Amino acid sequence: MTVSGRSVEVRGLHKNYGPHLAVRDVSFHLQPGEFLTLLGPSGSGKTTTLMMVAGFEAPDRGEILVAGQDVAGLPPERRNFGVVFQGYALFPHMSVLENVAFPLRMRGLPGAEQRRRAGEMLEKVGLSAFAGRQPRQLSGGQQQRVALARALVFEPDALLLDEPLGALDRKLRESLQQEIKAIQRRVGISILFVTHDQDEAMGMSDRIAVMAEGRLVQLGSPAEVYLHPRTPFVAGFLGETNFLTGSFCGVADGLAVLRFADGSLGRARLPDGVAVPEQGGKALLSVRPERLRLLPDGPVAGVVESCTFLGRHARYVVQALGQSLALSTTEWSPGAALPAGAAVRLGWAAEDAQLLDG
Amino acid sequence: MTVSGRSVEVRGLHKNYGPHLAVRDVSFHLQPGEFLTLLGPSGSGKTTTLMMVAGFEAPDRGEILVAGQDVAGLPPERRNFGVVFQGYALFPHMSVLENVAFPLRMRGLPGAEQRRRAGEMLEKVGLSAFAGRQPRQLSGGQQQRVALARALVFEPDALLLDEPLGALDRKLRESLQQEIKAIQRRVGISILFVTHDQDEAMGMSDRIAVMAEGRLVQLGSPAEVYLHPRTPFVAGFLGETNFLTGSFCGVADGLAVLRFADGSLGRARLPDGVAVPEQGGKALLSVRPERLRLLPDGPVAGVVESCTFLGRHARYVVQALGQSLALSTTEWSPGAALPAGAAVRLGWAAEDAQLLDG
Amino acid sequence: MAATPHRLPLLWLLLPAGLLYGGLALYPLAGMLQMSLTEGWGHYAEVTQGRLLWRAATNTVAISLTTTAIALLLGYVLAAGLWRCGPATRALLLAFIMLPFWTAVLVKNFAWAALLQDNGVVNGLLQWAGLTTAPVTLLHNRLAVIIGMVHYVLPYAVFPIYTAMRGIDLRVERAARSLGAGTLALFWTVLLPLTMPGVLSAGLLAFIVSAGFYVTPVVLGSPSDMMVSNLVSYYVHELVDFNAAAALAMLILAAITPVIVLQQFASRGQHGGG
Amino acid sequence: MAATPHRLPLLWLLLPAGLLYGGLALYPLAGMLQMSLTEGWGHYAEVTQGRLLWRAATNTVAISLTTTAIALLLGYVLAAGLWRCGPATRALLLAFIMLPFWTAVLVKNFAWAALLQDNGVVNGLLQWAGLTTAPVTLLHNRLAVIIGMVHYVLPYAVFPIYTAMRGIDLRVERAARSLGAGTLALFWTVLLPLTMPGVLSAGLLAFIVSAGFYVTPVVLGSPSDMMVSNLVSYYVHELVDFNAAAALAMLILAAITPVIVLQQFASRGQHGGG
Repeated sequence: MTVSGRSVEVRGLHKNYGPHLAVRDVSFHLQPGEFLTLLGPSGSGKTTTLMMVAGFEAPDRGEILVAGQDVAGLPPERRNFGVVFQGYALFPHMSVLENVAFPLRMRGLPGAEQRRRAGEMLEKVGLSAFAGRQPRQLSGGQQQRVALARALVFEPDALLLDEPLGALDRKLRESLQQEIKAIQRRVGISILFVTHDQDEAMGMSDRIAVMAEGRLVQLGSPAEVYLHPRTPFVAGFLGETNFLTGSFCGVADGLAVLRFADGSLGRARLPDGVAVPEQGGKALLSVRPERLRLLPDGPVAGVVESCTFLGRHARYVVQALGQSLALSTTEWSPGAALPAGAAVRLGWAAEDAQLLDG
Repeated sequence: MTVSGRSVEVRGLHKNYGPHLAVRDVSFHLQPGEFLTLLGPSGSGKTTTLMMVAGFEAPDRGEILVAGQDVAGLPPERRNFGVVFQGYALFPHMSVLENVAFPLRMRGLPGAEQRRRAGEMLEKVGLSAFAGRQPRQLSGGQQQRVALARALVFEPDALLLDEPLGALDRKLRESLQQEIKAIQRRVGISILFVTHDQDEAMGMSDRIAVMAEGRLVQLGSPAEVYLHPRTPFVAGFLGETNFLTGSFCGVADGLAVLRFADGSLGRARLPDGVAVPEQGGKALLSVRPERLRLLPDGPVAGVVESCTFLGRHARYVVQALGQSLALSTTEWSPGAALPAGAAVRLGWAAEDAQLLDG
Repeated sequence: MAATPHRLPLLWLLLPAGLLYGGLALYPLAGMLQMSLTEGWGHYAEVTQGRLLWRAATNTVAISLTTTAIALLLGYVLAAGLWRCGPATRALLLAFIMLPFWTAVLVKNFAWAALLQDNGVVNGLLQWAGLTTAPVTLLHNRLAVIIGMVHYVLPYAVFPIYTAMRGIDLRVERAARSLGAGTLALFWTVLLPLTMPGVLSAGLLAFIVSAGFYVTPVVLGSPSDMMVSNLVSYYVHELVDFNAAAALAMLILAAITPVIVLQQFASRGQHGGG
Repeated sequence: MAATPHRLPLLWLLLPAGLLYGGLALYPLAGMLQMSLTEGWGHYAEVTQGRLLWRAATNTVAISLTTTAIALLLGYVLAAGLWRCGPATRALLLAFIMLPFWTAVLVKNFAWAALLQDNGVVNGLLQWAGLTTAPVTLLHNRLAVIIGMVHYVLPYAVFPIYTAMRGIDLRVERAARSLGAGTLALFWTVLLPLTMPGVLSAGLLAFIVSAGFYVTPVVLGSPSDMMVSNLVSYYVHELVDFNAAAALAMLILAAITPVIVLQQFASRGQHGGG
């Protein structure tokens, strides 16, 4: 079966809870077959946005268009989305087959047809042998596949996934992430995914919409939002980073030039959409630990505070520019680690530092 | 205050639960002032071991020596360990000061002395201003500091920490890890720490004891257990790795030489304690994804299956040697990613591959 | 050293009190058993040969079943209301439901008796409304007994059902909606099946409470509505036959025990199934 | 569109049933209030001027307080037993504790009466043991009332305390031990303070149930042990004065309501404090 995913466009969505503004002016366009993730901390409005698309919350303002048709006035049972919840929300009193056949039964299909299509779908997710089991007899991964089968069997316009992997441990999470991606590749459905986990978002998504305090603050590919964050929030939420403050000296060769408190100069990229500060004004810069490098002739002098081996990389904390900077490197060996107190020089490539808004 | 940490030696600890063997022949020696972590999945016996040291479980066999004295026969209240539990287990009906003074009260100190020493300890952890609060009015991080203060105020022989960060989200976890390390550095106490999180273990420990199915399978520094695992379990539990199977050809220059199914040869390190297989026998090898490299003249041919950008590094899945290999690299840029289907060559440095037991 | 040795002291402190209470609970039972057997099975024969017991037993089952059915229906609706309403409404509803639970049984029954009597408020209302000219006999019949008993038994029916409803994951309900279930389909295919263990538990509990009922049939019913518990009182007060009363009490206990055991299992299954 | 429009249908279905039950609960109350006020405050004056009410009220408070105290002590020990024992012992203990709850009140009381009477089992045992030659009067006095009432009230005392104990984190207890607390220190400094909300809730509940008690004093007590609920029955049966009975019932309700409200808060605080 190939489900042809449809586009879902959200325009200017607003939602109040009492005096509290839960979602403010959120717009995005999920393309047919795309995997779009709403990423943000709890309380950022990402789940409320998903629930408005699904129909469980009514927006105060805004449009929800499926292939161009506004569905905002329809109750959830009249929209045509497959929703997968955290914990999977399988029906505990029905067998696996009955769970998967449920949406077909609700659509009034004949019993034989229900069983045939549900059986086919179970085969797609590799669970034919479990059709007669109860959900509680399945492992977490199998339950997820049942939930996906149930959400896909009626050929929905798109899949909406609300932190489906939220409560699981890391190993299981990673293998289920790959399974979701594999199923999407097989059936070609559009997916709107909600998570608070930046690694999950980066590993799975075509595009990421970063949300904070009810607003969509940046939308782009994983590489764009990670490498070129526009605000301190996005820079910090997508991974560890160092924030450096300096005064803005101007733009040279398309790069921003800053002067730090110790008088040294630094250069940084000016991402699209970031306002250029005024001459001499305060400017904030983000450099990720893996982009900060120990260089024999680096422009910045520092002193090693600590060095921790973390497996894939080692993490130095270096006192420099009047603050503690994190620096991660894969060039580490048990004998060659720098001791605390060692004097080092460091620097970064201009395009690896980002000037931020605010 | 400097608590002089004492040594805790565990010798041949055994514990049965009914027919199930929970802990089998576990021995280790926590040195004065050392940070030793018991790392393992749930059910590996790590918490049971800690609870036997604390006195809440009685071992069936074995000795627990504190600075040479056997304490196995004493009830928990007569041992002298500061225990910190998951969730902190503060007394909800007592103020912060009363919580910290509790062990002094149990030791019959005069009230004024109790308050003085508890107050000093609260100052050490930066919570003097919160002495009169109830535990539930504190944040998670503050509660942890109260639990640590309460466990340190009576100058215990060692601190025993049972997954103290288990239920917290990642950002808070990381900052609390650093706080525990900072407090340890300040007071110099010996710490026995239990966790199932390999990153936590690697970032905090002087040494790690990896446990599985009730046994201690490997004990060493974070770099030793990560870089030189002795069994497939240790290799897989401490981080992602690629397992390669070949037939053993012999030892050359102190390195093992293997022949893979496609006829190509590979070399690997022979860690201490790993039994050398017989000539022509099956041999298992572990190469971590960040040690597998794309080399223009690498000995192994492969085809790119997928490439995912994950921020700090990018992850390739490459079809080679008849299986899917994971390869992670920090040399990645949005334009230069290899597409699926690209033919590549790869290899590894002999000392980056480990021959494993079993 | 299989058990932890540090737990034992507290348990030893408990032992004497446990024995004392065990005695308190078992002693009357043993005493009754002994009393009922003073003449072998004689007292049992005496009690079971009279037509009174069979009439009382039939009454008990019929009245209890009717009460249970009505209480389940009303109780389900009330439980659904409790589940769905906001916290303020819930507090008010809970107060309503608990009211009869807290009011002494007797006070309530006399209130009903006063209201239902020939010159009581209900007959006044009926005549004022022109629905009847002569007073209708509302009291001392089975209808009065059942109204009084439903009123008494209702809280017992509401809470197991409410507990079952609260155990339903909101996400399961939302999943059903997103898969195309409207309000009625949602009720029949998901909500009702998931609350059935609660309904079963509530029904058995309501039946037990109804069957053990003593006060209501005496105050509101006619002599023909006598239930088995009344019969015990009858043997003691009218016949002054303690031994027969004891035999009767043992029979009641023997009859109700399996239902109680069933109820206990049902209420446990409820927690497992949530 | 502040609320979700898809929720309403089910709530509308509930409305008529809710109103019906609201009426069922409030109607007798309103009727009683009206009956009690047929002569203004006259019936209230009639009831409160007699010495009977004050005697009954004093009895009620004294007997209920004694019952509550004994039930709390026994209940605490039983709850601790339930908490600490293994699952098999727990099932057995629970059956013991629930036994009086399930046995109809009346059956139990007659059993006690039969046991405590002059030629009953207890007097037989006492004489057989040579402790007394003539039968001791055990029945129809306050001791008998209190034994019967404690037996009845105990389950109400056990469960709130047991709930409070189950709410105690095992790790809090272990923390106290690791910090140097032995068994007694653990009890006084940690376990007792943490279970106090449960004890408070249990005490209020036991008091309410005791104060609303009707049957026990009649069967086991002497006329001087009459409690307020008996008085309602006295007005109805002996004096055939429904209005005075209603006034009395309203007074009882007014007196017990604050205690019930307190108990509700206590049992809520219990969940918050766990």
